Parts: sequence; C-alpha cells; structure tokens
Amino acid sequence: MKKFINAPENVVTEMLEGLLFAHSDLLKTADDNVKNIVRKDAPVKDKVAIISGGGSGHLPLFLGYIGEGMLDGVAVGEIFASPSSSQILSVTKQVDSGKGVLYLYGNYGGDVMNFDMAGEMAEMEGIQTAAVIGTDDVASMPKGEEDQRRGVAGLFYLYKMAAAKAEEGSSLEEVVRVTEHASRNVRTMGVALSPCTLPEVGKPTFNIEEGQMEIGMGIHGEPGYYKGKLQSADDITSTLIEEISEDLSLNQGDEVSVLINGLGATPLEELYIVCRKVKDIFLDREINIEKVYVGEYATSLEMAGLSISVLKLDDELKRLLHRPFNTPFHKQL
Amino acid sequence: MKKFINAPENVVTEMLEGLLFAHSDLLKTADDNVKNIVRKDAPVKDKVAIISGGGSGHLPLFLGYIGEGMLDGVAVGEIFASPSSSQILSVTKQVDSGKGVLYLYGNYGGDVMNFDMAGEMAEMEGIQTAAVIGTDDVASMPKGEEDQRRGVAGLFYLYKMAAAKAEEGSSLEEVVRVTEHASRNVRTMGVALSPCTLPEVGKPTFNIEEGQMEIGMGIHGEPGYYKGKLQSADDITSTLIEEISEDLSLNQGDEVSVLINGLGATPLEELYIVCRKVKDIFLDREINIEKVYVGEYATSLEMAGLSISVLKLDDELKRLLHRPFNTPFHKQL
Amino acid sequence: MYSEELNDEMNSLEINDIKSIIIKLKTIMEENKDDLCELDAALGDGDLGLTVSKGFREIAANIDELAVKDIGNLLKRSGFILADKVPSTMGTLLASGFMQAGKLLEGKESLTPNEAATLFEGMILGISKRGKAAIGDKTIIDSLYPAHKALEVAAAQELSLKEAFKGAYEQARLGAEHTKEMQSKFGRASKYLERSIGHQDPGATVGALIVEGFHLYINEGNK
Amino acid sequence: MYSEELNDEMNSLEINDIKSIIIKLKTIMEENKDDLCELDAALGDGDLGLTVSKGFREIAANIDELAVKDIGNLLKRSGFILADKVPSTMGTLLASGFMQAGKLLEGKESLTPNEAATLFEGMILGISKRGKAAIGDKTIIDSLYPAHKALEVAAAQELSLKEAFKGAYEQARLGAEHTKEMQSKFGRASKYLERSIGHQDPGATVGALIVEGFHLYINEGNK
Ligand SMILES: Nc1ncnc2c1ncn2[C@@H]1O[C@H](COP(=O)(O)OP(=O)(O)O)[C@@H](O)[C@H]1O
Ligand SMILES: Nc1ncnc2c1ncn2[C@@H]1O[C@H](COP(=O)(O)OP(=O)(O)O)[C@@H](O)[C@H]1O
Ligand SMILES: [Mg+2]
Ligand SMILES: [Mg+2]
Ligand SMILES: [Mg+2]
Ligand SMILES: [Mg+2]
Repeated sequence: MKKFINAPENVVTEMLEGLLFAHSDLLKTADDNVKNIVRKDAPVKDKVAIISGGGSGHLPLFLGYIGEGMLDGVAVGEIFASPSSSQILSVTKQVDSGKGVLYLYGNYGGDVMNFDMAGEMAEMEGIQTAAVIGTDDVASMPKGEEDQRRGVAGLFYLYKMAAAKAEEGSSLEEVVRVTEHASRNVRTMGVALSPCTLPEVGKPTFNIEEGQMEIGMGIHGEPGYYKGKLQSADDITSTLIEEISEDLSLNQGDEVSVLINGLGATPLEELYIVCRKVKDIFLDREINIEKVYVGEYATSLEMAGLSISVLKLDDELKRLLHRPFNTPFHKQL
Repeated sequence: MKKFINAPENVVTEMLEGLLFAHSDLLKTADDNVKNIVRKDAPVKDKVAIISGGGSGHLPLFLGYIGEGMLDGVAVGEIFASPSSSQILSVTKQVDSGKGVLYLYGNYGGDVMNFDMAGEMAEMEGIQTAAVIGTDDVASMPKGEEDQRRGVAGLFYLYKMAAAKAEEGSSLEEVVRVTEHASRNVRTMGVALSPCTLPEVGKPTFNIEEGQMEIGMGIHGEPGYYKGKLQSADDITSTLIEEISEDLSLNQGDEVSVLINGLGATPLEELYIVCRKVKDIFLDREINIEKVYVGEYATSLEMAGLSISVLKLDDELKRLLHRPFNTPFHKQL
Repeated sequence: MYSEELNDEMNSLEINDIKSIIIKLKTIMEENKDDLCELDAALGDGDLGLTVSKGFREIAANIDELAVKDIGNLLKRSGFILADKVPSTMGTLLASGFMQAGKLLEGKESLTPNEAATLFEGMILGISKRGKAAIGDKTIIDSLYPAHKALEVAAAQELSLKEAFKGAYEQARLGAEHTKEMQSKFGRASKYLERSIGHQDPGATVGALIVEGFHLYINEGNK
Repeated sequence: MYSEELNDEMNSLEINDIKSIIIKLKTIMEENKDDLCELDAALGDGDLGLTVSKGFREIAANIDELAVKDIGNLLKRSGFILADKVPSTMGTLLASGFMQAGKLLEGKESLTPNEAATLFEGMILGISKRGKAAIGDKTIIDSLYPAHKALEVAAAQELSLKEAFKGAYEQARLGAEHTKEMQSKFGRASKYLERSIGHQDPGATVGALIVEGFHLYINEGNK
C-alpha cells in the first residue's frame, strides 16, 4: 500500500480537518463534529435543504458538493461506510429552514438504513423529510429492476437538479418530483483498470490483471459484468454509450448532458480522449450534447478507471442544468 | 500499460479535440491547429497577453489555465515534449493586442529554446515579447543555482500573478516585474510513490519499489534526491515544508499561500491529510496561510505523488492572489 | 473476568457472563478480521472485518459504564454504540438486533436457557425489521436463525446451556456454510446475481462467530 | 536507392547519397528507439528514442519533395521539418544543426571529404549556438565533435571517404562512451549533478548513430 496517510484509522478525521481548513470560507461543522458538514450560511432561509451522505473515499462525493446551488449538508462516513443516523439527524437539524429536507444519496444498504432511521428521528422532532435514492448504475442490476441499482456518479446530476429546483423556491414535494424525474433519466456505466486499497485493510480488495479491464464495476470495487482484454478508448466508449443509450431509450433528436468521470488514477488526458468519442457518437446519432462535464466527480480512492453518465434533458431539466453553483471542488458560472 | 487511449501517437491530438469540444465556451484554436489554443475572446483589448506552453501529460498544466484572469494562450507539445517555435509564434500573433506578450513557462531545455526562437520570430514581425521562466522546484538544483531549477506546480502562482497584474492594465514591463518578483518568492517540493508511463513507450520510465518513496522527483520522472522508506503523511509534509521554508527563508509573521498538488493518481483525501499538517506546522510557526489550494494543478500522467508549493506574499501579491479567474478546470470567484 | 465459574449444573447467564461474552466476541472478531474482509471483498467492499471488530471493540471499551444490572439495558446500549460507531450495513443491522433483543429482555438480570433463545430471537427480529431480508436471502439471518431454532428446541428439551449452545453453534456454522449455495438478495452482494453463488456470505459468517462466542464462553469456561 | 554505386575510387557525396543516408538514419533510429528511450529514462524523461525516430521518419517521408539539387537546401529544409515535428530538446538542437550545416553548404550539389567535414562542423555550430553547451558538458556535442575532428584530419591527409568515415565513426562511438565519465551540465540530466556520472548520454549516443549512418552507407554500400 502506497498512501500519504498517518494511522489508517484516522484517515477520515484528518482528511476532514484539512478540508475544513482549506474551505473555511464555504463550510462549517454541525455540532462540532468534523464528520457533519454544512454550508457556511446554513440554514438557508426559505429554501428546501438538500442533504447527502455516504462513505468516504469518493471525493468530491459527497461533501465536496456542499455549496450554493448544490447541497446544504453532508453526513460523512468512514471509508466506504455509511454515516450514522445520529450524524444525519444532526446535519438535518442544522440545515432545516422549516421548508423540509431532502435526503439524496446512493442506493447502498447501510446508507438506506441510516437515512431511514434519521428520517424517523427527524419526524419525531417535527422536521419534514423526504428521500430520493440514486440508482443510476446500469451495470448493477438488469432492466426491470432499476430501483435496485447502485447509485454512482449520476448523483451529481441529481444534486444539481434538486438544488437548482430548491433555489427557485419550490416546495419539498416539487423538489422531490423533479429529482425523481431526473433520477429516471440518468444512467451511468463504469469501467475499471486497477483496484483500490482500503487504508485499514492495506491491500487491494480485488485484482485486474495487466492488459485487462472490467466493465460495470462499482465505485467500491463491486465487480462488473465483463472482465476481458483492455480495448481501445474508442471501443470502450462505444460499449458504454451503447448500453446507456439502450437503457435510457435515447433517440435521434434527444438532448443530453454527459459527465465523463475519472475514478481516481486516470489522467484527465484520457478522459478527454473518451470525451472526443462520445461527441462523435452522439453527433452521428443526432443527439445533442447540451453540456459536458469532464473530470473527477465521484472517485474510488486511487482506482484507475472512468464512468460515463448521461442525463436526458427536457426543458425544465435544461433550465436547472445551467444554473450556477459554487462548491469547494467544482464551480459553474 | 493500462490506459484509455487509441493509437499512442494520436493521444495528444485526440485529447485536444475532446477538450476543445468540452470547453468550446472558453477556448478556440489559433490557425486551426488543435495544438494552438487561445481564449475564446482573444485578443483581449489593451491587455498584455500571457502565453505558456510545454509538453502534454500535465493537465491542467498548461492549456487548462487559459481563461479570464489567467492565460491568453498556450502552445501544446506532445507528451513531455516542447511545442514548436512556429506554434508559439502562431499563438503569439493570435493573442497580441499591441501591448506585448509575456512568455511564461517552465525551465526545460526544449521549451526554453523554442520560446527563444519564437520570440526572435515575433520580434521580426513587430510583436514585443518578454519571458519569465518558472524555476520553483527546490529539489532540482542546490541553493545558489536557483535559476537552473526546474519549473513545476509553482507555475500556477506565476500565471495567477502575471495575469492579475495584466488585467489591471499594467505594461509588459510591470507584468514582468511582478512575475519575476513572484518567481523569486515561490518554491515547490515534490514526492512520488509510483512512476508514469509514456503512451508511446508503453512501460514506466522508472520504478519505485513497494513501500518506498522518492523525494524531490520532477514531474517527468526526473529523479529526486532521496529514495527511501515511505514515511507517514505528517513526516513527509514536515520534510517538504522544512526544505521550502529554509530555501525561502520564511519567518514568523510571514504571509503565504500554499498549493497542495496531486501528481495524478493520489486521492484528494490524502492531499487534505497533508493540508492538515501544513496548517499545523505554519500555525505553530506563526506563519499566516492567506489562501490554500488543494487538488490537481500540475500532474504527471498517472504518477502517484504530490507536491507542495509555497508563495510568500507581500501586499501586492496578496491583492493579485485574490482576483477571480475562470478557466476550464479551476475557477476562483 | 466478571462472572462466577459456570459449573456443569449452572443453567443461567448472569449479566457479567454477557459482558464476558461481549469481550470474548471482541477477541474473536479481531482474530477473524482479515478473513471477514476477504469474504466481503469477494461479494462486497471488503470492509466487514473492520466494522465488526471495531464494533465489538467499542462496546467492550465502554462495557464498565454500561448498565450493570439489567441485561436488556446492556444490550440496548450496546446497540446504540454500534449504531453510532459502525454505521455500515452490518453495524447498523447488529445495532438493530441488539436493541430489539434488549427490548425483549428488559429488566432481566439473568437469562434462563429459554431467555437465551429469546436474545437471539430479538437479534433476528431487529435485523429483519431493519433490513427486510428473510431466510435464504444469504444474509446474517441464515446463520442466526438455525442457531435460534436449536436454542428453542434445547430449552424445550430442558438441555443444559452447554448442550444448547454446542448445538446452536453447530447449526450456526452449518447455516453459514450453507449460504455458499445461495444467491445474495440484499446488499452489495445482490448485484452479483447468480455469480454470488459459491461464496460464503460474510454477514452469515459473523452470525456464526457470535454464536461461537457464546458457545466457547459457556463450554470452555473461556473467560 | 537514389545514389549511383559508390566505387572505391569515388570520393564525393552526391545529393542522392545524402538522401539515402537520411533514409538509412531513419532505419537506424527506429532500431535504436527503445535503447535510446531507456538511456533517456535514466537521465531524463525517457522519450529521446521517440523524438529522433519520429524526426528522421518525418524527413524521410518528405524527402522527395525536398530540394533535389542543392545539398545545403536539403539540409536546411530537413532542419525545418525537425523544428516543426519534433520540437523537444534533441529535435530542436538537431534542427538548428541541420539548418546551420545547410547554410554552410548552400548551393553545393556534391560534397568533397573536406565539405563532408564542414557538414559536421555546421551541425556542431548550430547545436552549440542554440544550446550553449561546450565539449565535455555531456551532450551530443561530445560524440559529434571527435567525429568532426577525425573527418578534418582525414581530409587533410587526403584519405578516402570510406577511410574518413570509418575513423569518424570510431571516434564518435568512443566519444559517446566517454560521456559515461562526465557530469551532465545541460538539460534534465544536469539536475542529477554527480549522479549523472556512470550513465552514457542519450544525446551523444544519437550523435554517434548519425555518424554511423554515414559510415555504414559509405562503407557497406548499404543503400
Ligand atoms: N438487508 C439485509 N438484511 C440482512 N443482512 C444484510 C442485508 N444486507 C446486507 N446484509 C448482510 O451484511 C453483510 C455485509 O455487511 P457490510 O460489509 O457492513 O456491508 P457494506 O460494507 O456494504 O455496508 C452481508 O454479508 C449480509 O450478510
Ligand atoms: N543545451 C544543450 N546543448 C546540447 N545538447 C543538449 C543540451 N541539452 C540537452 N542536450 C542533449 O539532449 C539530450 C536529451 O534530449 P531530449 O530527450 O530531447 O530532451 P527533453 O526530453 O528533455 O526535451 C541529452 O542527452 C543531451 O545530449
Ligand atoms: Mg462498507
Ligand atoms: Mg521530452
Ligand atoms: Mg462491506
Ligand atoms: Mg527526453
């Protein structure tokens, strides 16, 4: 294991201390717990608050999306582990302005149970909550079982849409409606080239041989559906886009936004090579790319690999997509 | 070699095509050459233009810094190879508004020769140019030979200062003065954990054994001055800050900005662990960190490692530091 | 360390026995940490060993401050610690299990064989309420349930605690092994579909280890 | 393929010979690509083999469109191609060398042994003007310079081209090897300070390969 860390069990706390220092202009803690992070200006008056949470090791997910035009708060777990219900409750109380709180997170057992518990506790304290669960990972369950799928990089789009809608002054119900609508229209497919190592475990959780790749792998190393010879960037891109387009029933004339996401160790240069091919494929199919995001948006420690997310747009989603946001990691003017 | 590429010799061109598509709102080409990239609104009236350039494989360096508050144009070379003098000339012509052009790049033989040649050619065409060369890498040459040092991540600060000064309407001479002043006050130290692979070579250019690290390594794999057992994040940080502080003669009461830069494969989480220690060290020494940047600012393909850059501030540099910028990769509001 | 000697005739578990068992579980989970991580790496994200060893470590560290008299309270508060300190899937489920068992055993200062069976019934109830999994879904339930059945039968037959837990452990172990033939229906592992078959479920293994802790303490006086 | 046979008496290089030599250099650089990258990996960034093989490939690909009569022009335009296509340190230095050599041989349709020496003089001049390095600085100059000296002496002694280049190649090879004992003063390698000692300079190796190309063509009629 080659990592810049001190004691493995302190990785998350120390990381958060550094992060809170670096972004003290945008972030603060709730209840003095570095694992409970909210917007500096929380609670934001007259706005539905959006909360997310999940395990660490995915920066900028999750806490990296706190900020104007994005999330109000995040409960941070240990590496690849859910935050606790009491953390979520504490963040909930800190961000609620009275208009209710949306829990928006990825579909993983631990997270679901803890957000559920937190929601029950919040209700007892008179705070209205609702939940939308990200399930964008096409590879994780077959068609027909969409709501069983894992949530991965497509969460970025759900955050964006929910937050933009909330900023327009919408009610919790309206925010939920738009977010669920976005969720039905976003798909992600990933491919990995190398594993990642949990600091406390000290060795990779799986192995991908030299010259091999794995399509469909999840952001915690959950295995994909195809393991085989590493193909060219163009061929891989075609495969991923093919799967997404079919699952999303993309047709000529559709408008989309595309997110090309690096999993950790993959150079930006390679993401742009993939971006070029996506452009060519969609140009060819007369599908309009309204906006493309390229970079690290949801990582898996030092895993080499990438994912492509596609959001199918309608007029409302398009309007929301272009609203600005300002987070520690990504900004849109 | 595990990379998302097509033919290795097309890596740079294909990457640039994807990048120009993704950021068509901010960038355009000069002379229809994808390797000559300038601001969408170039030439910017009544402003000294800032140009950089160098080999590919370092994104966001160099072209990722094109944009308002940063560079006007960049001549892009192949992986780790200088752009040609005719490319630089073409970019020069495209960005010059009549107020002159600053060539601002890292100290590498190929780049120096080609910028020199371009400057001679530009002069023949009546365009005034000047050059400032980044030499921030402490480890690359001993004290006393500062101007022989390599330029690495500290270039970010030179871009920032030069561009902010230019935007204030200053003359080329003034911009040169400030940039040289910044250059004398910025230092970088890097540490690598794993090598990178040139796509056309197909295997790593060097090797760092499991459990080992190399301090002082350059961003093309130029070797460092110390190879040894991987230490804790805190110990490594102390070593790097120690070297920088001494070389920069930092004293109690000084004000600095710090850039903690990932070389490619190192997770953001680890950079923040380092950030935490930097904060503690400087707090202890009563050195004020005015602003900290954490992320990937100058990479080396998929190398695992990081660098720390420190810029010593005075009032002018501080003012310039806080001016906003808007580039495809990093933005400051 | 807390309990009096269990002699062959003794047929109840005092609160100090429960505390000692928890401390024993801490050791067992620590010893099995790497194996559990490896099982979880094959079907999940490879962290299960960390979660459970940390979970029992946290309870054990606070065991003296937890209720001294009431077993129900001890279990509930152990559940709170798990919920707080190891909120992963397994941690949260165990938390729910401990809390539910605590509810069922409220006020008890010692457990009869029948009440020992109730402890495991509560565990299963809490886990299935929170996680919605049933028998055969390839989860921790598939080792806890047969153990619970064995304890109930043993109590009905008025077997000694030693006999009861010997049988329960045997059933739990078999149950865990049996998960190899099942397909995961819950958690990360469920995404493997039929490819999950062939691997033993890490959670079910934890279930068997918990029963083993009781068994070893009671049968080997391993305090 | 372009040249008439060089017979033993023949003692000049025609433009077609120069073209053939460039094509031969393309092959040599291609064959030595990996070795050169490896030498450069030890002292620099590991790309030198790519640069020089690509550089000569680009010239060779355009050789028919380059001047057909004037050797000076051929060299100059080859230099332009290098400057454009392989603007790394070595590419840019070779470009400067070719351009300078072209300047010195302007109008020449064939080269006497003395003028062949001038070609290398021009190379060295162009390279040192651009790069500021001198003999002993562990650069390409350290193989080109002894070769040039040998050619000058051979011309003064009126030796045949074959003899001249045999000697020149020997000197270039020795010169390149000799760089092992030197400390790099320029380029990335200079940052190694005394640790650069012991490694052969990749650029000097390229210099020796260039002389080898002339030598093989002239002495083995390897066209
Ligand atoms: N809904 C569920 N009900 C009962 N047990 C479950 C459920 N989901 C997962 N499990 C158990 O949890 C184990 C994995 O736990 P853990 O490693 O903590 O999960 P994660 O790391 O995904 O949070 C599985 O082996 C399985 O036995
Ligand atoms: N200033 C210089 N003058 C002459 N030769 C030089 C100079 N600097 C470097 N070299 C030569 O260039 C070689 C490296 O070339 P190259 O790999 O193209 O460099 P880079 O990859 O750094 O651009 C060295 O081995 C050395 O022989
Ligand atoms: Mg987990
Ligand atoms: Mg190079
Ligand atoms: Mg797990
Ligand atoms: Mg080189």
